[in-house]
Amino acid sequence: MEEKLKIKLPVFEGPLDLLLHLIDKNKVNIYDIPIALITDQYMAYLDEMKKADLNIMSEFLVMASTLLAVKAKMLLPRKQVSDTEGEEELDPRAELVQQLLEYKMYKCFAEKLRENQNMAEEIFYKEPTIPDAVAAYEVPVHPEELVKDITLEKLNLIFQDVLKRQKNRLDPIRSRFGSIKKEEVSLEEKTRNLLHFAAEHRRFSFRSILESAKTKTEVIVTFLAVLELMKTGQISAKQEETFGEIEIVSRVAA
Amino acid sequence: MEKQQIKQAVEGILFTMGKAVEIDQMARALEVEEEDIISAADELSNEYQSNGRGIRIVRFESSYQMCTSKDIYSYLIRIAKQPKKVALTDVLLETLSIVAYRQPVTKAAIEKIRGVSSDHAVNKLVEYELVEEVGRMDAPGRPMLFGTTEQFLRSFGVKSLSDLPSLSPVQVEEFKEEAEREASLEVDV
Amino acid sequence: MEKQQIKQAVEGILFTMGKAVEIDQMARALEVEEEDIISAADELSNEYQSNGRGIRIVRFESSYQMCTSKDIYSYLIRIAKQPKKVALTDVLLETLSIVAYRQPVTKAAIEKIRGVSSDHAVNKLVEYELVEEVGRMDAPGRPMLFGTTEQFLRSFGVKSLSDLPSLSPVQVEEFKEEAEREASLEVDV
Repeated sequence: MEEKLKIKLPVFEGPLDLLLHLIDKNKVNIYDIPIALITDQYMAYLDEMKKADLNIMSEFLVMASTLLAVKAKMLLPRKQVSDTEGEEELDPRAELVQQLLEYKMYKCFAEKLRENQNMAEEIFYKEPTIPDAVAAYEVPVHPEELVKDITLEKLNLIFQDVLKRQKNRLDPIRSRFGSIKKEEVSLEEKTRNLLHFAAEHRRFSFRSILESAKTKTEVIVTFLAVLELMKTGQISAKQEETFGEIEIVSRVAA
Repeated sequence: MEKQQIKQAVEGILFTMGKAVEIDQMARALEVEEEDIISAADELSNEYQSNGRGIRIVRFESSYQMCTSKDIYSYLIRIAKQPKKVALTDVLLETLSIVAYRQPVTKAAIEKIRGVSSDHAVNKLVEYELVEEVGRMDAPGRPMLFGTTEQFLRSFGVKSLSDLPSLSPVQVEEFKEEAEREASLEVDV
Repeated sequence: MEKQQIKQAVEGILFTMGKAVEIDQMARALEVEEEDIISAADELSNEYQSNGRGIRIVRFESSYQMCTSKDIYSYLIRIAKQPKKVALTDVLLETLSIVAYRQPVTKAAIEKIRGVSSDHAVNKLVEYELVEEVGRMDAPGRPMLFGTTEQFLRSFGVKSLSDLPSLSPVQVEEFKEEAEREASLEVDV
């Protein structure tokens, strides 16, 4: 008996598919769905499915509530036509039947398409094979065609626009700096090196440490490093006479 | 340009390109009228057919394409690889038939007919190049409209959309009756 | 297998494959002798040739290939190489306007005005024959100077550069100042 639980449920593409299956199975007319019976069977299937796959349940549940609503309407005593003057009362199932029929029609078309597909499969097509001479050809561009609807007036407007944008873009002060280059020598690095040098040599001339500098920038950075270390009191500098040799004295221990 | 020349050019073009080539594109390239192209291509197509050739020329909507004759399928299959044969599941086929017969159609409309979300199915069909976006509906949210592609026509051996049974009210009515009959008569599924 | 059938199959195979197909490969697929393939393919080839068809069958060593007739190359080009819709992009137009109003001008100067590299744009305009090299600037690196071409005048339907709409006096003044400032900076560029 336990094995029965393992029976694989038939797969339905959706609630309508399942409904059609039930209608077929019960051999009933689509226009005269025994709604109570079908609803019960539908719910029974849902119950089985609940154990199988919860992911696809939601859409089936929407249909279940529709079925229950229709079922409820069918159970209610029919309104008498007398008070609604000849207006024919709609069968509560009508909308559902309409939907089922439309769905069934597309399922029918789908089958036809499948047959078509099987037949069409026996035809082969070909990938493009462009001859080299054709592939190598470059289509010439005609300047007249390029310019076409562009007038000199338009070109003038474009130029004015370009100038306006340039003005907005340029910061009047910074733009005068010319080019900005990456520092060749960083002050931090130079200061560190100088400190290291000063720790090893107690006294040395300012000139001697400039001699190793390769560029003007490096000379300036070295000078800045000296000033920096003087400020922090790690070195001191003295000059005996104007334009004389500048001697640097280290105050850091080796 | 003489007819014979047009035929020659159309034949060479269809062979080289492999894919379907638009009639107006050929007309522009050859500097002739579209009718000249159609007449030449149809003549070629008939010659191929009546001479029992291994290749054929078929027309799709507004284009022509060269392909092989069905007769030689059994030989071809031993040499040529059939390009990715997409096995369409029932879901995809169902969705495709709705797009084919109702196009242009929104995902929401497909969903309403199938009763289930069809997002995944439509996306898959677009991926398989059987369905494509064809515009947007002039409605709130401007939802995307979908239609079938030329690849669809090829894959299903349909020359044009008018080859599909049309959905005139009369036919819908007929179908309803048929459905009714089927539902009441069908003995087994 | 009859000759007509072999011809049909060979034709379909050569079409589908597009490339050269070995004779022995076809013989195996059709389960016939290689001579049968050769005889069928040669016959097809002759028919194509004598009927002035747009496609041809050629033989290489041990294979056959279907290809287009050379006669129709000019049409093929017009189909395969759809002239792209050429239009001057905003970038090109901008660059062109700068060259037109500030010629002779260097790429560096254009770049300074536009704020972005204009190398590609200038090259494209040279390719389109709207702009050309007109000399070199007497400055470090002797940069190339660019100006508009006669083709430029022709394309815009004007006789000379003096036909260019002039800038307002205020703009000219601003423009001069900027040019001066730039000239002084250009040294270290």
